[in-house]
Parts: sequence; structure tokens; C-alpha cells
Amino acid sequence: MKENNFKIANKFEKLSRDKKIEMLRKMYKIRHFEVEVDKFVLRGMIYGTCHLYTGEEASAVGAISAIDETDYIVSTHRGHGHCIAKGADLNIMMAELLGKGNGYCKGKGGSMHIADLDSNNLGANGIVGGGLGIAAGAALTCTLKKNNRVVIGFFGDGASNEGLFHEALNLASIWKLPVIYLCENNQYGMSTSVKESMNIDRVSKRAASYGIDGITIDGNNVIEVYNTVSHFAKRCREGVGTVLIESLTYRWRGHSKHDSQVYRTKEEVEEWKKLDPIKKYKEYLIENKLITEEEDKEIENTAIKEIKNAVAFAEKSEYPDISEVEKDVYSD
Amino acid sequence: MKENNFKIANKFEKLSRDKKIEMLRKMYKIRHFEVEVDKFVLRGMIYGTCHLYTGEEASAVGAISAIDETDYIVSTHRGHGHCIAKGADLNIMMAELLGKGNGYCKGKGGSMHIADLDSNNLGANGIVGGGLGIAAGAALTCTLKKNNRVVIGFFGDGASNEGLFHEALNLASIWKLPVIYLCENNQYGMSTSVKESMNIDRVSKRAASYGIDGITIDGNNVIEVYNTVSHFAKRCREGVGTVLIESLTYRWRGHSKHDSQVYRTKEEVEEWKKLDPIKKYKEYLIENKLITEEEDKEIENTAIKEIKNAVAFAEKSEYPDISEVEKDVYSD
Amino acid sequence: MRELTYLEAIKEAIRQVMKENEDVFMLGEDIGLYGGSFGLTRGLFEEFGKDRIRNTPIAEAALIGAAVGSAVTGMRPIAELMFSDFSTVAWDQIVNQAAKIRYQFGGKAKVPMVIRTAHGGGMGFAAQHSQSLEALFAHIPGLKVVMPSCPYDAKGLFIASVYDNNPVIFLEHKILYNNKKYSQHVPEEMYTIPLGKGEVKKSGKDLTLVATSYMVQKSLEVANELKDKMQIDCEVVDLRTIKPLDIDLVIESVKKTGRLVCVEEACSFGGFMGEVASQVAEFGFDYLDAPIVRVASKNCPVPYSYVLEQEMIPSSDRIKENILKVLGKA
Amino acid sequence: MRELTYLEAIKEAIRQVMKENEDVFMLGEDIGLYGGSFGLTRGLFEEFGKDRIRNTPIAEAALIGAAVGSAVTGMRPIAELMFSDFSTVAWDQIVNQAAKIRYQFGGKAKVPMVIRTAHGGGMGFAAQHSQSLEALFAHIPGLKVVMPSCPYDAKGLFIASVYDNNPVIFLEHKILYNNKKYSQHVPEEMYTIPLGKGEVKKSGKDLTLVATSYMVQKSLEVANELKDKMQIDCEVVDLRTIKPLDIDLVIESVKKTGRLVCVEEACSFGGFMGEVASQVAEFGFDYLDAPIVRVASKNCPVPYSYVLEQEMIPSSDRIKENILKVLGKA
Ligand SMILES: Cc1ncc(C[n+]2csc(CCOP(=O)(O)OP(=O)(O)O)c2C)c(N)n1
Ligand SMILES: Cc1ncc(C[n+]2csc(CCOP(=O)(O)OP(=O)(O)O)c2C)c(N)n1
Ligand SMILES: [Mg+2]
Ligand SMILES: [Mg+2]
Repeated sequence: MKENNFKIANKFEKLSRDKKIEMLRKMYKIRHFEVEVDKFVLRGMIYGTCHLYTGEEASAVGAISAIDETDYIVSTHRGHGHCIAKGADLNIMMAELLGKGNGYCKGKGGSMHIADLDSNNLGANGIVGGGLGIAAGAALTCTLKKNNRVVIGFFGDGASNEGLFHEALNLASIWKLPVIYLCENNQYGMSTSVKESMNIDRVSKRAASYGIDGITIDGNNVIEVYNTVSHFAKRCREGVGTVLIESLTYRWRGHSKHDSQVYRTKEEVEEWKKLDPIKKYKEYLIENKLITEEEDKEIENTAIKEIKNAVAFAEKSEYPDISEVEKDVYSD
Repeated sequence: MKENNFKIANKFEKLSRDKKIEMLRKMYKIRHFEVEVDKFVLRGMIYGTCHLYTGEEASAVGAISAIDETDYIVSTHRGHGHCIAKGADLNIMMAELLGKGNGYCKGKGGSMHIADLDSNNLGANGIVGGGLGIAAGAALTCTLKKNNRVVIGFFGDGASNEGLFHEALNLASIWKLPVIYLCENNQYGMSTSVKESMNIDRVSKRAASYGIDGITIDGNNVIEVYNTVSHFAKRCREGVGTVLIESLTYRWRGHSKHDSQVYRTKEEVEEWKKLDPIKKYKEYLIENKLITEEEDKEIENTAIKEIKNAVAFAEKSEYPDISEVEKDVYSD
Repeated sequence: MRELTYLEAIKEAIRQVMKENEDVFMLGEDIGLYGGSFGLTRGLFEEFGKDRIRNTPIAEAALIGAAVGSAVTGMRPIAELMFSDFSTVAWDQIVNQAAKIRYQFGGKAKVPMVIRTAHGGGMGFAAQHSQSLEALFAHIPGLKVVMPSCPYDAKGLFIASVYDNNPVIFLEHKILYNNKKYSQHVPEEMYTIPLGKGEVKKSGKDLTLVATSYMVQKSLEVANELKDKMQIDCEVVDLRTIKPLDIDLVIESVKKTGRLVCVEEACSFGGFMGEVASQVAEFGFDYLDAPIVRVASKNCPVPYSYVLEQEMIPSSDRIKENILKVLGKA
Repeated sequence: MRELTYLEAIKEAIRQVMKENEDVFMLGEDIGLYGGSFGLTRGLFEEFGKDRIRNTPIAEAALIGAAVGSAVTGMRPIAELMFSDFSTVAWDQIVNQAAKIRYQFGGKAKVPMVIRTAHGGGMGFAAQHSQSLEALFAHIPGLKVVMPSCPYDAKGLFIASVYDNNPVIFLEHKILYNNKKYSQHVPEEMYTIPLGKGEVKKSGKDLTLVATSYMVQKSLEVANELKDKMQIDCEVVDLRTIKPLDIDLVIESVKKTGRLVCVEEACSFGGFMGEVASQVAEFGFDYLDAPIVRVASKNCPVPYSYVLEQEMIPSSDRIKENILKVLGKA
């Protein structure tokens, strides 16, 4: 599905078997995390709303595996996947979703605001496109501190129509900031198809406005995502500056808690489900004899178990004390 | 200086001599209007600030001559030229600049807010890029009312870096709104050169983000501006929708009231002054025997006289009564 | 008599004005086939078509800008901002364009438009989807700000807002949308309630409770309970629109009761009730027998967790305690 | 003793913190070679270079967003918004990002940044370049809001703002920048004035005048005149920062004087002094011998024409009349 003429090395090939398996593991964790969140949703236990990442796992895992722990990411409202891929603790995440006091945000943020600063995840954002300038700013820190770090700024196809998209990419382009703008084009912004919200077929074409590289890739192919982000992360570190990567993928579930999905057909959903990024990657690993069928099952089961533990942890955790309410507004 | 492959008819050719001369007349009016405003500035009589249009006359006159009286324009902080070209009364304009009660805004707006709704000039704007959405909205009215009108949305090179530029052009592109976005690229946004504020050489390249036509033209050539806007106005009326025209020009004067112009060289200014749009057009008219040298002088002198009258009118006009201050906030 | 929910009342108002007046149209995100984030526009797309129910990309500044531009040129747009918190993304278009165009153009333009948007907390949407930002809007000359507390008012105020010739911010409380507890008889025919007129929702003689939006409902509940259980007779004044503000109605009430408690859901610090309290402290000072007390949200972003959110937003207990305090009974 | 203007004092503060701390840098429009729209950064570009004095395109949302992102990751950005009116274009980044990040992340992030910006009217810049929007900022939990009235305070408050670990809105009154009348001795060494502490700028016993920014200067002039000519002895309280608010200082003063006149340049309706007046009406009610009066701008956008602008903004006469009214001498 790649359409641009970039010479992108297959850096994935050179990864250790462990690292390759770790990527599968993370994808499973994300998948099953969302399964459990969904159950909470059905049981009415997710207060407010949340946005499931199911079907888009290759995008977060491929991209984040290609950068270092010290590198930053800026996430979106659909952030569980990014958060897990960047190394968050599942227990603490799940606790946050239930609004518990030991969650990532002490129960103050919830799904739309989980941040894990220890793993350099600068957080989800309830404002569509709201993190695009923040990503540029984090990259600016990297430039000013000359720490050789990079930033991935995730955002959706819908977000690419917000004004800040334009301002932030322009700023990043002229300052050659080490930030990879990664558009997860899952075909819809809430109910609005990309076909309806823009007059072009590829978000990546918008790179032309900033004189930067723009590339569209198969966002369901974790290897392709990994290689592409590796390539551009290296270029960021070399001082070349920002890039716009469009990762084509699909969200399997409705937009948020309630969504009758009148705007798309069941068939369309089924077609995309056939392109399941986990299945694709698992098959690759088996074909290439990196894992066996059994190992795959075991990896998945381990993920499931971890998630179940997270659920148990979250359920038995305490709600925050009400005395917490006016704390954390200001820092000393 | 045109770089795109559009087949643009020479509609200018077919204009009556009167109409062609009227264009020169308007350019002179703008030029000398600003001369007098500048004198007011020096005399400390312009309260606040104002932005002179000197050197950019071909852009306003070429574009606005190419649309009808019933068509709309949305102007900018550097709006005197657009206002005059659209047919505003010079006396009332000048009165507004002096904050007089009989000015276009009853003295409430001043240079940055002159609007002349009777001539379908929806007004200047003190917010850079602030009118870009308004232009789309006016075009939406034209679509909804099916009145076959079009809108020109003027903005600067600097404004093209504002988020609203992106949002508005995207909206106009998907709704195929009859709005011509006309970027007056005068090489600077205040002190910041286009070279510094964007990573591409042409604002018009940004059309690629919206799947619309983008074209860069010589903004000092009134005929080229006229023909280009005519072409796209027609296409707007045919339902093709929006376009991004970049009109290359130069502001001869400082950005606003106070500007030491440290950011550019005298040589650069002198080079551009050689491309004086009025001189160019006047020479064309003389060469083509549409006017004589004397007629040109007379046209200019008439303009000067009108402006002097406007100055006299404005000076002798009364300041608004203070009882006006809280009026006009709301409409009944 | 038929009863409508708050959401149904607003939807009916939209349908009726759109039928009556060709110049009215809607634009907003996901308001088309999807029917809006709260389902309020469901069915309107089918009824009026995509030209008049215009789905926009996620681009709040342009959508409000487009509303302004169409209003100035003769339309009566109704712009939906999915959550009032997103007004921030379009803030310049609201504050510097919609609100100021008429004045800065010397009264020669009209900007008849409505921005309708869901506001308030209590549903777990956290910091960026739960705010009560009415004080911000109310401070800007040129805007009108409407905060209906019940279905009947919502319909009448909405129709009035559409026919008002100024930019009107119409704040719909999301807690009220579908709660049948607040359903009410709403006449089928069109009617308007003038912007700038409050209403006494319950008369009383001991103390004045002035409130807006959902807090009117909470105040009424408390007032009724206090009447039943403690023979304390509060008057409940619903401002209905906070700009223009019907301060006379409040002062009239305070003249009678001598005591004022202001209830709002916004953060206390710099909240709109500061304006109400100050005006009373200036123009009704002599009628006051006790300090004016404000009951409002705590001064923090809206937290996610239910327990914290409930602690932040004024509860019935908090309202009650403050009433008793002002009455010297606490 | 050397005297500095307000502008010079702020510039010196910037220079000193930038020298002292590598993490501090500036970003904004035309702040480089051009030296900023008001000339405040002139020379800094030459001194600190383009990496630390960063000229941005005209893109306020991205520039504030970049400040937020760099602050969260360890820098101490100073973002310049040329006019405070342009904060509207970046409003989401200020209100929903900078202000809320710490809280919504459970206290795990810090956002140490300053947004400095020129505000206020009186210079003929009309509706979109003259506003006093402090009430809007002050209502948002997570922000601090500073409004220095004189060079000495400006320097000390600025340094404190840069070293504060929260987003601080630093409002500089453009009338004060270069007016030598307000020049003042400013120590060369670095010093800080704590955010959240007001100051009695003139003590008095008959009436309390509480004011902010340029209105402190106007209030002082009126107070001095009344003292000289009419033996009326006003106390002038300068809030210096409105968030956090030093209400104790105000109430302390009212306790002494029994009378309060609040003076601000913002539009009266929904202005910040509503908060001050309400808090006094609640917590200082018993000390009040007269209604609290607010003197503020008229409720309209700022008009261009000098005569109208002067009519809108509180004049010395208007302040004086209101003082006399409250004292029962009008
Ligand atoms: C500024 C703003 N506008 C609208 C919304 C409501 N909203 C939340 S998610 C969403 C869709 C975003 O689409 P996209 O960027 O493609 O991300 P996706 O949900 O597809 O992952 C919308 C409209 C919001 N949260 N913020
Ligand atoms: C939102 C906003 N940001 C900044 C300014 C200050 N400002 C006024 S004009 C101007 C330059 C605009 O450049 P451009 O769009 O190229 O128009 P030009 O002045 O060159 O005609 C700036 C920065 C403003 N008025 N509004
Ligand atoms: Mg999407
Ligand atoms: Mg320019």
C-alpha cells in the first residue's frame, strides 16, 4: 500500500527474536485490554466515555517499538494502545479507567487523559488535535537540550482537519523539529468518513504544504510501520526534521461508548477485519519460524491473564478520597 | 511569473476602454489615499495604528474589477485598497480613519475594521486570518441562496500559517464553495519573511492539501490578476468551487505606524519599487493607445483632488457624540 | 397533555424554525446521519437534507467562522459545538468576530446566529468535556447567553434565539437532555420566551435562591424539601438568560426575602454569580439582611472519577447547608 | 538611583532569568531582530541568539502548544502573545491544555511557562487589540494571572512567574510600557515578588479602592487628589496578581474603611471585580457600611475613536464620582 518512493531499509529484519515477539505480545495486550474495557462498558462501569483501539494495534506497536524508551509520544483520545505500547502498567491503566485513586491520574483523568510520564508518554487528549502543538514543543525541548531524542505525535484523520494540524506541522517543518507526525487514518472521524471530510485521497499529501516528507503506509502491517518509523526517527536524529506518516487502518468498534454505526456498512467492517493486524503478524512470525502455533497461543493467553489481573486489581482498588478533589491543580 | 498550467483567457482584452481606465483610476486613488493617510500618521492624527497598501494596488484592483458589485469581499488589516477598489466612498473612509462620527463605522472601527456593507465589502479584520472562515460563510450563503454570487477572501502570506487558513480552505474545498482565496504575498508578515515562516517557496502549493487549484501570479500586474480572478470567478459560478491564488507583490512601506524595517534591505525595497504596478499598467495603457500621457496625468490629478477633498471632509467632520459609546453592541 | 424531554423540546424547536424559515440551517460535526453526539439532530438530516443540516469536518474555528459569514450575509445559522469545551478552539471567531462585528462596523451589520452546545458535568466526561464556561461568554459584549433549565423554557428560548438578530450562545445541560424526571408539558405550537427575562420558578419569602440551568432543578428540589421538612420557604429564581441579565427580578426577590444564595455549576472563582452577587451588593445592599453566599463548583478542572466529580459540583446537601447558614440555622 | 520604565523592567527581568537559567527561552511573533511589536525584546535576539529567542510564524495555537510541550518536558518557556486579544486564537491550548494537564494527569506533570502579553486600551487600537480579558483567564483553574501596575512590581513578579511551576498569564498594560511618568527605581539585582500577594500602595482610612494594573495608577492619582483637595483619605490596594487572589488584604482594608470601590479596566459585566466584590459581600459583609461599587469599562467592544474610547474606559472623574457617591458626598 506504500505509494511513495522512499528507500526504507528493513530494519525489522535485524531485530532480535525477543524483540519481535515482544511486539506480538504488546499487540495481544492491547487487543485484550480493549476486550475487557468493552465488558466494563457493557456493565456500565466506565463512567463518561472511552474510545477503543481494537484493530489498530499494528500502528501503535510498530511505531513505538521503533523508538527508544527515552523518546516521547503524544497520544490521542483513542490512547490505550499507545499507552500500552509505550510500556505502561496495565493494572494502573485499568484502575484509572475505573476512576480509582491508584490509577495513572489518581482517577482524575480517565480514559481520555491517561498519561504515563515515567515512560515518556505525554498523555492522551480529549481535544481532537489538541496534542499536535505539544508534540512540537516536546521536540523543541529535544532540540534545545540536544538530547538526541525524538517525539511521535499521534493523531487521527479527523484531527488532520483541525487548524492546529496546520500550524504545528508548519512550525515543526521550519524548525526541523525531531517529531514524527503519525496520522492514524482509520477512515472515520466519529461518523464522518475521510471521503466526506477532505477533498483529497491521502492525508499524507498535506506534507506538500510544509516541504516535508509525506508517506502513506499499511497501518495494519506492524513491520511496515516499524520500518517506516525507524527510518524517519533516524532522520529526525540526524537533524532532517519532521515527517508526516499516514498509517491506514480501521477501528473495528464504534467510535465511543454509544455508536449505532449507521454511517458504515457491516460489510465494510468485515472486509477490514480480514486485514487483522495481529493475525497478519502472527502468521508472519509462524511462517518465518520465529514462533510456533503453540507459542502464539501461549503469548496470547499470557496477555489475557495479565489483563484479567489488571481487571481484578482495578476492581479491588479504592476510589480516591474526596479530599483529593482540589489537589493537583497547581504545582509548588 | 505564472508557474501553473492553467488556460486562462485574456478576458481583460474584451473590457471597454472605460473599464480599463477605471482600473487605473482606482489604483491611483489607492496610492494617493495612502499618501494622505501617511501624512496623517506623521502628524500623529491616526489614533492606534494602520497598515498601508502602497505597492499592492494591482492586487485589489485586478481582483475586485473581475467580480460584480453584488459579489462579496472579505478584507484584512491592510484593507484600504480592497475597500476603495470595491467602491467605497473616500470621504467616509477618511472620516473613519480620523475616528469621526460620520465614518464608515461611526468612528468605532478605524482602519482595521472598515466595512462597507452597501458595496458588499464584509470588512477589514484586526485578527490575522480572522476573515477566512467568514469568507467561506458568505460563500455558503451564495450556495444556499443560489444567487450566483462569489466571494473573494483576501489574506496575507503570514495569515497562511494560521490554523484557520487550513480549516477554511478545507471546508470550502469539500463544500465546493464559490470563494476565491486570494493570498497577497507581499513577502513579509510584519517582520517575518515568507522564507522564514514556511518551508516551501509558494503559498499556492498548499492547494494540494485541499485538492483545489493553486496558482501563483504576478500580483503587480493588474491584467494578470484580473484575468486570473475572472477565470476562477467563472468557475466558482459554475460550481467548481474554491481556489487558492497567490498574488506576488510587495509592501513599499513599513508594516504599520512604527517600523524601522531592520528586517529588509533598502535595496530589496528599491528593486520592488521598480516593479511599480501603477507604472506598469499606465505604460501598458499608453503603449496600447488607450490613454495619452496627459490623460494619465489628469486621471492621477483627479484622484489626488478627490483624496484631498476626502481629507478636508474628514478633518471638518465631527467626532462621535459620547452617548454613542454603548450603542450598536446589539441589533434589535 | 404531551410531555417532552429537554432534548425533544430543543429538537422540536429546531424542526419548527427550520420549517418556518428558509434562512435557518444547521452546521456542525456529526449532526447528519449520525444525528449528533447526543442524538439531538437525529432525523433532521432525513427531513431537511444535507444542504440544511450540514455535517462539517472537525474544524470548529471554520465552522463558527462560516456561521458568522453566512449570518452577516443574510442567513440564520445554527451552529452546533458538540461540547461547550470545544468553543475554545473557535474562541477567536466567537469573541473577536461574531461578538464584535456589529459594533466595530458601526452598527451596520447584523450577526443573527445561534451556537448551541452541550455543557456541564455530572456524566464522567472529565476535564475537557464537562466545563461550565458561561462566565467567559457572558463577559463578552455583543454575545447573548441562554441557559434553559427545563423543556418548556428550552423550546421557547431556542425559537427566540434563532430569531434574535445577534449571536446567541445556547447552553444545553447534558444531564437534562434525556432525564424523564424533568420532562414537562411543552405546547406543540411555536412560542418564544424573550431573552433577558428570568422567572420565579417557586415563590417563597425566607430566602432567594438564584440559579441557572441544571442548578435550577437542584435548587427547586432543595427548596421543596426544605419547605416540606423544615417549613423554610425559599424563592427560586431562574435567570434563564444570563446575558442580558434580569437583575431586577433578583433584586425584587431579595427585597422580599432579604437573603440571597446564588447557585451555579461553574467553578466558583470568577464565576458568573460573582456578577449577580456584586450587582445585588451594589443595587440591593439595603435589602440584604445577611451576606450573599455563592454555591458553585470547587476550583479545579472537572475530575473523572464519580466520587470526585460529585464532590466538585454543588450537591443538594451543599446548597442546603448554605441556605441554613444564611438563615442562621446551621 | 536609576529609574526604569515598566518595559525596561520587564526586559531586564527577561534578560536576567535567561542568563541565570538555561532552560528559559522565548518564543513569539516578531520577537527576533524586530524586537517585538512594542520593542520589548529589542537586543535580546542579538544577546541570546535565535535558538533562545525564537521567532515564530503567525500561528498562536502552535506557539502556545509548543510552549506547553516544552514546559512539560523540562523547559521554562516564555511565550509572547503580541496582544492579549490574540489569546483567543490559542484559547484551547491555554484553557484545555496548559491549565488542565497537571490536574488531569493526577499531579504528575508540571507546566512551568509564562505567557506574557500586552493588554488594555487607551491607545486607539480598537476592538480586537485593546481588550482586558483577565476575567476569562482568572476563571480557569490551573492558571495564575499577574497584572503588574508599576516597574518595580513588574520585574519582581516576572521573575517569580518564570520560576513558578505553573502556567502564568502575565498581563502587561501597554499604556504603562514607555510612560516615564511611571518610571521608578528598580533594583539591578534579581528579586521576586510572590504571586498571590497584593500590596497597599497608599494607606488610608475612609474608603478602600481596590484596583489592578494601570487602574492602580489612576486610582492613586485620584486618591492623592482627593486627599489634597478634599481631605478624603482613600486606601489603594493593588491586587498585583488576581489569581491567586489576596482577598485577605482587601478584607483587612475594608475592615478599616468600611467602604469599597473596585476599579478595573475590563468591561463591567462579568468582570473580575465581580469576584472581589462577591467575596467581600460574603466574607466581609459585616464590615461594610455602604454598598460595594464597581467602576469599570462600559459594556461594549473597545471603540476606535479617542472620544469614545475615553468614554468607555474608567476615567479619573468616574472613579472620583463613585468614591464620593459611596461616601455619601455626591
Ligand atoms: C476539538 C474537538 N472537536 C470534536 C471532538 C469530539 N470528537 C472526539 S473524537 C472525534 C473524532 C476524531 O476523529 P479522528 O481524529 O479521526 O480520531 P479517531 O476517533 O478516528 O481515532 C470527535 C469529533 C473533540 N473531542 N474535540
Ligand atoms: C491573530 C493575530 N496575530 C498577530 C497579529 C499581529 N499582526 C498584525 S498584521 C501582522 C502581519 C500579517 O502578515 P500578512 O498576513 O502577511 O499580511 P500583511 O501585513 O503582510 O499584509 C501581524 C503579525 C494579529 N493582528 N492577529
Ligand atoms: Mg479517525
Ligand atoms: Mg505579508
